[in-house]
Amino acid sequence: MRNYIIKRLFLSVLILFFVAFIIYAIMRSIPTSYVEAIARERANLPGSKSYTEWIQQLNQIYGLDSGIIKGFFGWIGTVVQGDFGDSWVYNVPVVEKFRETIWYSFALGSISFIIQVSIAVPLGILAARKQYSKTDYAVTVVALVGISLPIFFFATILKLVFSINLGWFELYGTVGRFYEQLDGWGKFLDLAKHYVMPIATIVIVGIGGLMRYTRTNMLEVLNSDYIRTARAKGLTERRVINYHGFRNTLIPIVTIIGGSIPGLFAGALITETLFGITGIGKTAYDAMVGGDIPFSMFYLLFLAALTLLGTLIADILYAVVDPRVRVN
Amino acid sequence: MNRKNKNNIHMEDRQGKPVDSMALDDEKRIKILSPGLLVFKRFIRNKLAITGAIFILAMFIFSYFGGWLMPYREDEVFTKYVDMSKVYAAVSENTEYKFITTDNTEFPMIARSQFVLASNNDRNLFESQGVSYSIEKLADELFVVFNTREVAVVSIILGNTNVALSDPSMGPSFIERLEEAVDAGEETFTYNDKKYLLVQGKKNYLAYELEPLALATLNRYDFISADISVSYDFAFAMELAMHELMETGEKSRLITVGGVEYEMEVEEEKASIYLRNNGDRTLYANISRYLVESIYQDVFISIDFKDQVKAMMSEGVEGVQDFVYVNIDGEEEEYTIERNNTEWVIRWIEDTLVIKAYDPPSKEHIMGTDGNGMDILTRLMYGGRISLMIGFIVVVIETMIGIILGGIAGYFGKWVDNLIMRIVDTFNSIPSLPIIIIIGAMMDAQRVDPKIRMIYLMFILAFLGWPGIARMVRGQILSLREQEFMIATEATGLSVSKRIFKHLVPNVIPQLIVISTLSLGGVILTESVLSFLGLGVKFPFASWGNIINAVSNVHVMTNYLFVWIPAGFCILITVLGFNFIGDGLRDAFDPKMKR
Amino acid sequence: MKDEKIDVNETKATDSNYLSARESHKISRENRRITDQFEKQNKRKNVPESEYTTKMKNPANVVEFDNLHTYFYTDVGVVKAVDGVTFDVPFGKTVGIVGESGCGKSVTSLSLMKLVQRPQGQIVEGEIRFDAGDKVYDIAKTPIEEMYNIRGNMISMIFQEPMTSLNPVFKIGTQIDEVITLHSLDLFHEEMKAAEKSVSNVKPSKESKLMIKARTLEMLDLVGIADSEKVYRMYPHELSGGMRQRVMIAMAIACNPKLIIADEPTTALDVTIQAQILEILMELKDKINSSIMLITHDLGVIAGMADYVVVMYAGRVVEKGTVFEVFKDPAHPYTIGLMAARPGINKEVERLYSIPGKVPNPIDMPNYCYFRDRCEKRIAACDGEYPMEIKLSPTHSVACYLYTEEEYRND
Amino acid sequence: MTEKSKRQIAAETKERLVIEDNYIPLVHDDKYILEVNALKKYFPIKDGLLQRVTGHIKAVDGISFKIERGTTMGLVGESGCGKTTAGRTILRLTEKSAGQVLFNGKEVYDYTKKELQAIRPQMQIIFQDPFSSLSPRLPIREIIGEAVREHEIVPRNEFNDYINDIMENCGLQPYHRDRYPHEFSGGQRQRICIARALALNPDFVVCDEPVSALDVSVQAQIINLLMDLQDKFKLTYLFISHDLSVVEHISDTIGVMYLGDLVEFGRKEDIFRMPLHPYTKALFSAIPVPDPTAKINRILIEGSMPSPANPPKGCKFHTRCQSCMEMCKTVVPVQKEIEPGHYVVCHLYNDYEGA
Repeated sequence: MRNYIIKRLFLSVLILFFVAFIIYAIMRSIPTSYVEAIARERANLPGSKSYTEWIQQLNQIYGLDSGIIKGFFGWIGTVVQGDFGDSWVYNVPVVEKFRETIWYSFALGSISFIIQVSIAVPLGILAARKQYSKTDYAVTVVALVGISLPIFFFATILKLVFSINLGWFELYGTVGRFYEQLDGWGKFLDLAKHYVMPIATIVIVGIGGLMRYTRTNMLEVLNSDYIRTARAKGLTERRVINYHGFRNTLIPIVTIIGGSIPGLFAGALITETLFGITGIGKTAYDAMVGGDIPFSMFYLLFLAALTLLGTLIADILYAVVDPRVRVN
Repeated sequence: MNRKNKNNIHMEDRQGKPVDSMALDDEKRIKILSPGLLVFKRFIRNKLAITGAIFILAMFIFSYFGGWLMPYREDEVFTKYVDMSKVYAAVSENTEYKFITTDNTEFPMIARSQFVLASNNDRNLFESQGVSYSIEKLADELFVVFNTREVAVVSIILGNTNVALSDPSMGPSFIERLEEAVDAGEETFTYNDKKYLLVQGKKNYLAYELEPLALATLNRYDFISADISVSYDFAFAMELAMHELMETGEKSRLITVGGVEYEMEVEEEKASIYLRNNGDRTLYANISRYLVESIYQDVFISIDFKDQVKAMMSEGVEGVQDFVYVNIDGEEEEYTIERNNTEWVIRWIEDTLVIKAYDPPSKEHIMGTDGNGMDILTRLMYGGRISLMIGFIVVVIETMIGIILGGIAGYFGKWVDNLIMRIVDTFNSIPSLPIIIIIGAMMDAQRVDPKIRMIYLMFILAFLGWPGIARMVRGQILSLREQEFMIATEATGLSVSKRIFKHLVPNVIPQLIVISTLSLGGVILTESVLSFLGLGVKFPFASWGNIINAVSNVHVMTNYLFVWIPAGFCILITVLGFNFIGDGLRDAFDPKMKR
Repeated sequence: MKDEKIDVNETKATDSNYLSARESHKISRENRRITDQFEKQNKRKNVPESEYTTKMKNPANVVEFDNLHTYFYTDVGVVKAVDGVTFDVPFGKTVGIVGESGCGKSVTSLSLMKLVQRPQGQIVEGEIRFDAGDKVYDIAKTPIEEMYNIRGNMISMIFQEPMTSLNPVFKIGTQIDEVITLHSLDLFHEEMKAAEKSVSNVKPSKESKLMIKARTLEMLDLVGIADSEKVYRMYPHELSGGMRQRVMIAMAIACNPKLIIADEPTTALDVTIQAQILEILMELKDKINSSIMLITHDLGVIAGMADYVVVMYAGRVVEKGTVFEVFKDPAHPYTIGLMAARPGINKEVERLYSIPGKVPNPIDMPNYCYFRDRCEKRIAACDGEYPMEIKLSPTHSVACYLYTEEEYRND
Repeated sequence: MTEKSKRQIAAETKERLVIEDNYIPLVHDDKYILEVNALKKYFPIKDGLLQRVTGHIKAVDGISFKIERGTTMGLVGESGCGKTTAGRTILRLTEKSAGQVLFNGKEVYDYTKKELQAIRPQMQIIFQDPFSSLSPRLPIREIIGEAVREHEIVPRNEFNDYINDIMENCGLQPYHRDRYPHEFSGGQRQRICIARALALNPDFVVCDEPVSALDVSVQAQIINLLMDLQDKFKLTYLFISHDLSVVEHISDTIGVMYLGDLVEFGRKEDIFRMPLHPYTKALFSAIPVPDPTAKINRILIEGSMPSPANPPKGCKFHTRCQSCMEMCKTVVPVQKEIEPGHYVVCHLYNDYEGA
């Protein structure tokens, strides 16, 4: 097991290295005229560094003046030391901006995730139990509609109905203007007013996949021989499903849930942007659209690392949860 | 009852077959489902799959045939005439001097303001930009401005008059006239039809030659036609005449300017000038303190209209007042006049040509128009074409890459497999959406042509989407390779290409169809997100995503639902359709699924 | 290549034996109508006891199958998997059911457990009487709720695939404990009886847990697992196929069932392991004094194990009798053929006897002897209706026109 | 763990990883179509960071036998004993690890890929699982005929007749040609497999458990078919099965395999008359006899087969052997010819030579 984890870690680092190279190469292939134009634009903003300083910073950190291979190793060298340069859009070190924003995203992501799991898994199991019944169809349709919903469209409808027409929730932002002056309950209400719709969006759009996954797995389990054995033992249908079936379905589900935990840090790029929540997603979006090379590169690398970490966790969890794999 | 009958028939049908002639164990006795029908039947029985198929078919017909049938072009901008209450003219009481210059002269703006200062301070000389000017007051609020040139200095030393000429060309007769004027204490004098000004200094007099430059008056001249402009001589004569008439209380007078005879009639503060011709008189111009100006440069407001307005104003306008003007052709035109502080605003209802922005659904535009005045239905159709096309092209490209790389990995195994799978892992961990956003933003800044942009978009999407397919193909081939029929193909000595194309590929295809169908939906969704963000398909091309983009304006989001709701449903239905079909196909192809 | 393609078309046109879409649609509509009716019947709640209790015909039997019909409503038609099966399982005896795959022997046993795949599979007609001691159930009419008490407790089952029949995520001990907790808790704790209603939620006390474990270990010892304490803590995948089958047997006998159904218990095992398993079954049968319904296609296994033999063919019983009667004087041509077809050690034959043709597909079977078309002893009478069951002796009967009742009555 | 022991273990592992390939080369005798000499097939077990080979699954661990033309050799053994692997290695469907396989006197592993493809039709295989052995998306005519076309066994204009002929020989109806595999029962699928192999006009066929998945009556049909075809086309079979009674019926010579070893090999009559190896004896006694009156004394062998990745030292059977001796646990027995053509690998017969 330890060997396996070490091996996987090693492999992940290797892949991350190549991903980093590809990201670096993509960034390097951005036309220099573009870089210069953005740098000039940024330099004109009040309180910013000068144009030459920006370009110098880029040259220094990203080795724009050297060959692509050499530049890459130079960059990796600085990255390993935790230096990602200063953000062009935000005018602060990239890592600092990241620290500021990441918790908003994590809060948003984890709350939605918990809600998602606690809805999707029971519904998926219910659908599998009553295969081809009306319940099953309903669950399937809800799941597929969730998968198929354009996130921006759904968010807009939510905004229109609940924010503009009903006035229950706020359109944008994380906290209200008078947040600091509110008491505890008021603060909570204020937060809720801002967070309910983004969370609802993420939950609805994301719930389908897990629901289908649960259903498919449960169906597979229910068709297996040991379920027939459990029935032959005289167990009630409820126990057959909730105990024997569920425990087996849990293996892939725990695996996939564990694998998506790093993703909670990735930030919901579109949702955050749509609802004006200053998490890492929106921050990165603004940075990317604004041509902020240092921040974009950091974000890309961050996401790649999260993905790799996710698969790693999933694989390890699989080995931990499934007794059949545990031994080897 | 009826039903039962049918059943009976059905039973007879099956039993009526020559069963007896066949042995019990003859397979021909039992009809079975053909392999194609088996899959088809499973698919058909899945209500969701059928719904999905209908959705997709409808969207295809809508996008492709709809686009042909629609009379409008994708980027056709629609306009319309709207009766708009528009400001037609503004009326104000003139409080600023109007300068009527003599021919071929110029009275600079800066000098004009200097004039105002000088006139207020009762100075008759001022300077601007090194040029000297002098003012002669003809009457209250009526001045003549001269170009002034120093011609002589007259110094009186011990009673002796000494003249120093700046211009030697002036003869001795001028000096004589000058001395005469000095002696007489005249401020101005005339010599040789030219006016001269004498200004007394401390010890001497300065003589200036005056050249008339402009007439400064508060009166406004409204002529009968737009072609006529006021000339200095005309204005000079008229102003003097008007002044005199008002002083004397006379009603009218004949004036001749430049050989043309005019008659002036004065009434209160305004005057009408008629052109006299052999005893007939026709209105030529009006003079008044009011300024009636159209806000359109090319519109000339007739003198009658102005008269009518002035008349109304002298009666006093309160609130919004309607009035009717009968024009030369005898048509009635409706106007409203409204006082606005020191101004009066005249509005009229105008048939204006405007872009049909956010036109609600109507007969011509069943779903209304968008902010650019384009027909939303047409845009939706063309947008559908583009979304579907992008979806298909991307999926075809990524499937091809996926098949080739996944196939190679699965078939050859060993280090090739290892290498390709690591590449797949690498590509899998590259965050695709951010990369596309970055490239989109960059293309924005570089102003890449929308068409080329679209091609780039497709390639990027495909390039980032293939790993999933490659992984599936590889897994499938790995498991197929273990099957005994693949070993059999090797044992029978079939060539590698036959083994791959006749045995492996057909068995991968069902899975491939499923995954491609599902990823079609995914690609369309991604494209719409990008277009929504303004980073995908760009104007003038329509895409469902960029149609919804209008909601970034909250006003549009709240008030013009017909602009963005249909596009949203188009995306939803299409993607849902593909997902339903994919899901149905997966069940249909899966031999384990019981139905 | 070209001329081949033309050939393809020719043959395809003439020899298609496929259902048309319309026929297929008709069948599935009809199926849905019928299965919906059955399902409605099945889903009824609070069925009065009188409806599903009955009386045994012969008190010496533990199970009596009486004209059982179990059909499957499939896409190509109604498969009459079990089509009028009648036989008895006496107390303390082993009844072997032989037949080739698809003859309905497994479906018969699944019908007894009410584990037939629903909604396609339905018990359409007939009775399955089961003597539970205090009352006699008609399984065909017994609601599922009542079945929970019968399954695993009074009738238990051993399946063919030991590799997949045990739940991979639970330890062996847990899985055997579960069935004991479920059914025999009262053996250890009288007061627990009160909580029996919500069986699935009963949390046994510590002492009873220990007792349950002791019982499990005892069962594991009983099936010849040497290191029972260790196996108790193992997961199924850590055991070999033979060991797993022993575990299955331990689980099956844990509640002292009246009947054990062994559905091809050794088919997936090697000969040497098969010998071990059969040995255990033989020993246990005497020890726990329950009946065994042994389903197999291997005549050798039957000969070694069973007291009575039931030979099934195409969903019907063609011959039944004691093991000696059937093996010594096989009456039905099918039984005879089956025995001759099997190569045996030291059985010197140049050529194996092979029954011509193949097992028919049990859809739309005509009403004549199902074996007629493969039978080498066919006589004119065979063209008539499906033959009646003829009693050759009080225990031996056969469904074949070659024999007549009178002939044997005179004997 | 100390440094030294680590090194020791490494050295041991290294030693273990070496696949010995020492055998006395065979002299070809033309009466044999197939000669197998010390054939080994090890599957590597990979582990660790760099996927280094840390051990081997010794599926086939040095087996030697010869098959005469036109005869059938039966190869019996329990599942996992390596008999299937042996069959596939002989046909070079997987690469051997060591040893010799002479087919018609030529080393099979000396052929180039191209040559191999060309001689493939001469040696065919029939598989156990009738469901996975037919390409599910091809009609029967293609399954049987594609290789015939590939190797140009018959002229193009006789192709259809040829296929019909083969199908008829294998008991298939002409109208089956256009059907797909899923429409057939197991027995018919097996007929199709046989037809596929036979269509290439082979000399030698490996029958890898061709009847194990079939019902008794169908089994008999297939066995009869195989025997008829053997007579008709002068075929040589290597008949792999776990079912001794079937093997006994069809074979001329029999080899008994246990855990990768051929423990006993000889003419059928000899083996059945006098089984020598304790495993063979146990195997014989385990077969259920369809006679309720017969009371046989079963020799039950305890436990199950050890893992081929880590087989017991000495005689591999010693863990389950009833007549296990001390030396069995350490010394690897060698093959002995007890009577002409009857070989056994067992320490019980160490003294037999003298007798």
